[in-house]
Amino acid sequence: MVDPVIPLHANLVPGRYGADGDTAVQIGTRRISSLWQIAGWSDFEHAAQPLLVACGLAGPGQYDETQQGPDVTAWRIAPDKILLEGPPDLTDFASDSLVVLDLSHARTVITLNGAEARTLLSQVVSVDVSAATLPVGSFIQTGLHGVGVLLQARSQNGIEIFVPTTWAQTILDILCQNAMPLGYEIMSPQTIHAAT
Amino acid sequence: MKRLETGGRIDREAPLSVSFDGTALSAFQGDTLSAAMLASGVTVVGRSFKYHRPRGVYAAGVEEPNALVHLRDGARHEPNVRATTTEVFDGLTCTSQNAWPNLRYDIGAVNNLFSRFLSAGFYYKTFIGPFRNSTRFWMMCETFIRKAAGMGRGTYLEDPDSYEKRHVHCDVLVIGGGAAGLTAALAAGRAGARVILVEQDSELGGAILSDPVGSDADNWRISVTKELGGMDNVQILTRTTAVGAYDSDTFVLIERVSDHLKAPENHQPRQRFWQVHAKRAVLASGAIERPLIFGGNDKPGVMLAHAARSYLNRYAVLVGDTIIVATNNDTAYQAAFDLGTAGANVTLLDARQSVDAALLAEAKGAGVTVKTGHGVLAAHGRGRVSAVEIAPIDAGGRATGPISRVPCDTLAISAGWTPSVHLWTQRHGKPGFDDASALFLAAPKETDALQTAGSVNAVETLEEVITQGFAQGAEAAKQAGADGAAGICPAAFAARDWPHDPDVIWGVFTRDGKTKGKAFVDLQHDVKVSDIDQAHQEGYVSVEHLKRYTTTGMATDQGKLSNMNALSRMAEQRGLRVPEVGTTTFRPPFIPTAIGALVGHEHGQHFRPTRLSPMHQWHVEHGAKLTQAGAWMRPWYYPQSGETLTAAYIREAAHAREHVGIIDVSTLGKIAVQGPDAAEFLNRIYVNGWKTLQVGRLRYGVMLREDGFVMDDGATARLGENDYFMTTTTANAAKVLGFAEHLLQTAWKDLRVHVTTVTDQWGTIAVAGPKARTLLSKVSDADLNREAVPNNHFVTATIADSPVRIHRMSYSGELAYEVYIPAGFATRVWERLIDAGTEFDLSPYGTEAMGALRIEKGHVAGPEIEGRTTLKDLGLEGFAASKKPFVGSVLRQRPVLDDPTRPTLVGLEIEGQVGAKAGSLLFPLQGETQGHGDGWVSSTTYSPALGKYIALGLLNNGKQRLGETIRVVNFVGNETLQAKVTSHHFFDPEGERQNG
Amino acid sequence: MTKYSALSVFLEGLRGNKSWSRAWRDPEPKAEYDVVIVGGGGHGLATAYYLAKEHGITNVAVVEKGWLGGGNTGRNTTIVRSNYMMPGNTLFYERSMKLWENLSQDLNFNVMISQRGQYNLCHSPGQMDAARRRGNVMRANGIDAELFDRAEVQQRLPYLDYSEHARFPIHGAIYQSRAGTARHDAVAWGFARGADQYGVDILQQREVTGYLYEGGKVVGVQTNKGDIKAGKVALCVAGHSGHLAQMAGLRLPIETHALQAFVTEPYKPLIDTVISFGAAHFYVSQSDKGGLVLGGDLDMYNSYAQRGGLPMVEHTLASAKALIPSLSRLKLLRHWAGVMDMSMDGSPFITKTPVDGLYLNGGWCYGGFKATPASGWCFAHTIAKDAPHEDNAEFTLDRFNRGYQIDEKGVGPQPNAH
Amino acid sequence: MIRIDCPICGLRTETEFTYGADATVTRPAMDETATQPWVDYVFNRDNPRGWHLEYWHHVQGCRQWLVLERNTLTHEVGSCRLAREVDHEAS
Repeated sequence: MVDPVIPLHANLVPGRYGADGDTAVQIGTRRISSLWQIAGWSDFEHAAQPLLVACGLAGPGQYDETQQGPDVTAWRIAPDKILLEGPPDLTDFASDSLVVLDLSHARTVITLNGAEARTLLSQVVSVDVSAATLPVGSFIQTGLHGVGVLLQARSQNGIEIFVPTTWAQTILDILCQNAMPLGYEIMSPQTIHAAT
Repeated sequence: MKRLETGGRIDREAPLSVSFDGTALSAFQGDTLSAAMLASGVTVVGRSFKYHRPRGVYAAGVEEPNALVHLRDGARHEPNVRATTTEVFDGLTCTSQNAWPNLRYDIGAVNNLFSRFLSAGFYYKTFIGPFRNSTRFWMMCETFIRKAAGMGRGTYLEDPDSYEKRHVHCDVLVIGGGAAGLTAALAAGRAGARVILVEQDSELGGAILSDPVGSDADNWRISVTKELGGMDNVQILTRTTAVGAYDSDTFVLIERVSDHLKAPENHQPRQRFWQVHAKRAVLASGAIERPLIFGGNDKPGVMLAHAARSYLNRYAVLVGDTIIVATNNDTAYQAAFDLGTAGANVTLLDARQSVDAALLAEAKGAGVTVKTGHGVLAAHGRGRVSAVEIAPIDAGGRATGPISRVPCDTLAISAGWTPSVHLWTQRHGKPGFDDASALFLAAPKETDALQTAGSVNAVETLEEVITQGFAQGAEAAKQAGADGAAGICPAAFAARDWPHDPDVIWGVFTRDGKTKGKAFVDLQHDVKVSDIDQAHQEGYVSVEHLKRYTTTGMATDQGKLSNMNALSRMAEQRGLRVPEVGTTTFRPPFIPTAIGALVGHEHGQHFRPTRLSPMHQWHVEHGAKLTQAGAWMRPWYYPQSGETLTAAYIREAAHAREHVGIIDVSTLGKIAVQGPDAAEFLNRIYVNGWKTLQVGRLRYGVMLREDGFVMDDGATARLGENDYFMTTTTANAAKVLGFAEHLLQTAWKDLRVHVTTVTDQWGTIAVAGPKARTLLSKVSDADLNREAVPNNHFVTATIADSPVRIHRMSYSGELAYEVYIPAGFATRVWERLIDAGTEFDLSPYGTEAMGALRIEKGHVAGPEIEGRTTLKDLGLEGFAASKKPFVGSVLRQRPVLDDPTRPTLVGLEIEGQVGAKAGSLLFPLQGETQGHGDGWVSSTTYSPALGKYIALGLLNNGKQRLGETIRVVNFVGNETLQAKVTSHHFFDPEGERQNG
Repeated sequence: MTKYSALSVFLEGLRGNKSWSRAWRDPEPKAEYDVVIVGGGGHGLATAYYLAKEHGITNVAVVEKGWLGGGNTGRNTTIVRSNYMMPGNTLFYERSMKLWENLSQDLNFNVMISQRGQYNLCHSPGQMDAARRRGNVMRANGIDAELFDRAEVQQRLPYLDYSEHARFPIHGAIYQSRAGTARHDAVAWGFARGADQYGVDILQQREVTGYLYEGGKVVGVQTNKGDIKAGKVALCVAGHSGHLAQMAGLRLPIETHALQAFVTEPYKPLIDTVISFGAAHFYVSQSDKGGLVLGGDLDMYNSYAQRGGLPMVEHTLASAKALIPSLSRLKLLRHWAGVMDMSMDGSPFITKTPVDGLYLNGGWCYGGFKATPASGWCFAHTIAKDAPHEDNAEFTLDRFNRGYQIDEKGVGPQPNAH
Repeated sequence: MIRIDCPICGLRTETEFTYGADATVTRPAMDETATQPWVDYVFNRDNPRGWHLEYWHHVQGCRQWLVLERNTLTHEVGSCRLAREVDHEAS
């Protein structure tokens, strides 16, 4: 298998932009190894359990809390839907009670890091992204520039934004525009790969 | 008018270069523009709206009606800027407005001479003109009226500055940084709440900033501000105005980040829009002083008493030497005392017959002469007030005794205070009326999340302002869940009380109840007391009628000064009390707000988000001309050097028919339909049947709206037992998904089906042309022979190391395939096809050529599925199953939808060498071309395959008219063509090519 | 009653404007009228005026719960035009336009019809085609329309965004030169004064709370200040049609939504026409006072609150700046909302109802102001003759049963999308 | 800015949702063949002035259709439930 092309690579020109002073936020991207959605119906939790266990997860999880397994990260995105990053092909788990869907190419991750990462985010989303409401290890699905995205707090100053791939460029552009008064750096994709 | 040697909050070490109409002003850091004007002896600062009367600075805050100027120049030029809230900066230039040729000699002032003919509503009664059925006369007059109207001059230059939005969430929002707001924030902050304190001035303090530096009040302000500044949980926003209170817990604040500078620096925005969601809010917005009404009350040199005090104590500007203070209440005494102490010769006229003896004694001490039971009947002076007529008055404000003329250069007036309840009424509607104070006040319920504190409640003493602010702040914090201790409220300082007196006068009149000379209720709009009287006389008695007929309260200050006085006059005329007259509604924004600030970054290319195919970069790099398709940008055509759109699409379309072409169709909506009941779901949502579709096959389907009109079409493939892959048109993808989710979650809860968008997961390339199979066979490992993959089948394969799915289906009518590729591999596969295609003469094509190909083939698209067409109209009724119900199956049979004479889809072969234009109307060969015609042209193209211009159209009773020659009329293009009606299947009607 | 003219203004001015008479009376209600019109907005007053003028029916009362012209008549963006494409609409709106063109003279009240023209901008080839179809229908019905390409639009409206940054580039526009604006309040006042002169009683501050029946037929109204008998009861209460119909047991194909309007501070002339954006629901004109009047989209959810939601404020102003970048530094003075009868196909009702004696004029969506004269004219005809005029023949309630949806936008039965 | 307490996602601004209109109407059964019930469902509305039950779709969140109690006169919001958990006959 070859490496997929992240649509932002051509336009992520590494460098320092915007206001002088400390670099308030670093903007970059990272690869998604795999992304699957599993969904079911009224017996979803029961039907999903074997798959979740196989992924090293305890259960379906909460609507606002990222579940971290050894290799798999999971987000409960709806009562009967879970999004999983990192699992192998899940096709064999499909049944009349559980459907699985490969979305590995359907999302692109934009990363924000730095002291003002949350400030930048507050300029583009209406939800409360302060550390009290979006603590490390939590996630939120919300709208960003009219596009539905999933945000997760990886650290106090580190946020990941899962953007539907065809919207990724427009979201990146609006983030950069908003970051001008803060001063920001575009990270080279290589650097990011090395770091993750 | 002069600048004092000492005092004030200005920095005398920092003189600034500031000019007004080309004349340099004396200005220091800390001045407002109006302070600099007054300090420099500028008497006339602008001209009024209607009569172009000269006007001077009237106030010291947001309520200013007169001192509006053009600020800055070039692309940063801004009209109607209030000098009273503009902080000066080095290099500030401003000019006067609404005056021509200049402020001193304004031609428009001729209106003043004719004012008796320009009274309220005069324009409704004249300019009607002599011509019946014509608006020409009025429009000629209107041209002149429009030029005379308006205030400042705008520019057509693009704003070079940026604006930013932020969304914040807090426990307690405190609006107003005066005494009540400071203690509210303090209490809430100490309790541990997340607090935002917003103040429109550059500093906290509110009215305290108009107290002398070093006074008890000032020291109190400094100490409270310092404690607040030390709290991490309290965010203080100065130069920030709360302009709107919207639904739920939402407030809008506008922060003027860079307006106090010549231009924004270091990439900072000019202004910042804060969308605040506050669990509780405390409105501590204070009150605005109200003017007294009398003849000539608009003359330069007349100003609000508190403004005069503010200019003195904050900016060290003494506004006059001989000052008359005219009031009906206690609060103006402090202004009189301070002005007297500063060296002015001050006489105070108090409309009340008796005044507290202690106050009189204090006045004596300050050297202020007080005349009780007296008022100003009229102000006189050319350019500036030079004398006033004063008279003893009764409790109704009518002159009762001899009139005397007293010289003066300044008249400082006060008729009491009007609480700024604007934000409360924005959210909750009309205010209540408080009989004790005779004022409109907020009427919060116990449960309201928007509380009020301080002068906005017409609180009478400073002690109470402070304790109320503190208590409301503590309560707000508690209600928001902060349980810390607020501690003890800071002790109050000495200040003048605001005792309520519901019987105060609002104006001074002659013995028979008239004003002496022009007495203005609304200064900017030149609405006089006599205009209100006239409107009443003509029957415009409701508050809304009167406002609209006279335009009172509709100027840039939105009635902040004029409303109460206008209501008082109306109440008198109608013999009612003010609350029975009612009040108009305050609307957002609290102050005029730059459009740019409300927009933020969402303009230009960011007006809407843009959606891009995973192969977008390739198209850009290879010179494609792009076009909009909803949110998407798509390749429209790929011009070769110097090629026009027309030449390019004809070449591209012809090429596909002869050789092979590829087009990026990633924009197609793609929806995974999964679950054991997926086939049943498809059976219900599509008009055709799905129970028999086998894995490995795909099928074209049509869906209707609930009302039976066609909504969308597309192919759906069965990938597995419980797995279907639906495609929709580009335009309808989101609509179809939302509709499907709605049905599944509300009406069809019993169906075990999930629908998920996979548009972003898959890039899609259509490969069309006689050599399509050869090309795909070369690049993939799939067996694509006719037998292995007949039409409407698909296979999985690998191209350029990428897994793909190859659907055999044709939109162009050619032998064609759609290749579905995981998005991250799409460009790689596209490039592989381009490379491998060289030997087959492959060429990419854009949406215009795609349109030509589908029209030749007679496929319907957006122009035909336009929301008003039925299955029958589009020749698709054959798809509808007769034995099963589906969405729209009942309502599509309503009589009008089922009428056999409706326009139906036909082909049109255009005669001659000019194409028809889509949107042309169809008419029979003979007869008038009137009415709605026999139908219309929906899509047109030149057909390279047929060598002629063709079109699709919807023609009344079209199926019965094949072979008829009709007229195609494009009225707006002055063009009439003839066309032969044909089947819409122009090209390869038997489908030999696509099935080959 | 003083006849209005330049002379009367001059003479009254000389007398100090002391003897202007009332524009309309404030009468005591009679016990019974031939027709009681519920709703004293533009449509109700126009109906009363034309009942008297065209049909000689003068024993008419207009019952208004607040003050005449206080609803949508006084809250709209004042645009008049007749660029409708669908059969059933086209000629109706053109009748309105023709009535507008003579309205000031007819009423002896300057309603300030300013035929400043209106541009509907197009931002794609498909929109140009749709505009051409609309323009051709207009022309074939004797209504003026012109189609301009990008260069022509740029020459006429040089201040729009023609830069490469424009998210939705301008491809052209369809233009109606006879379209324009009118002074909204004056329309209500002019019709009120005109109706009053014919003897119509305008009863303000009187709210209808129910109907009087005789054998299933409506024979009057109950109000908060007493009953009034009537031969016929006619509803002209757009925004509240659902509410008043419900009192008579009718469910209507209507949802009530809030539509926002905006005005800037007054400026010297900047925009001398009416411009509608094609990439979002937004339009702009400049009033005689100099304020830019901006109109936007619905707030999307049912609302009877006469105030607007923040998202549509932001959305509308974003459209303003996207279309005319130089508006950025100009200032919004005030924004408000009106409540609209949003019908299921975007078109109105002027019709008898299933309830005998009850007539309905409503469902105006946000096209009500421009329709005011023709709405009154046709409704008067319908009431007087007990049958519709051919211009309002399709504005019936049963058209949804028949399938005759008059859907100018082609969006289907989704009121907030029209 | 109306704020809606999504049972899955928590308190959110209205911009994350699309409006789905009247939630009191019941879609006729698929096998209903009479026209009037469909006309009533598709076109006719109660349109109350005051409290109303409405569908809202959390399109930028969990994509659940919700049934929200909302006052059309004041824009106050009341309960908010998943549409799939609302028993239609009971509501």
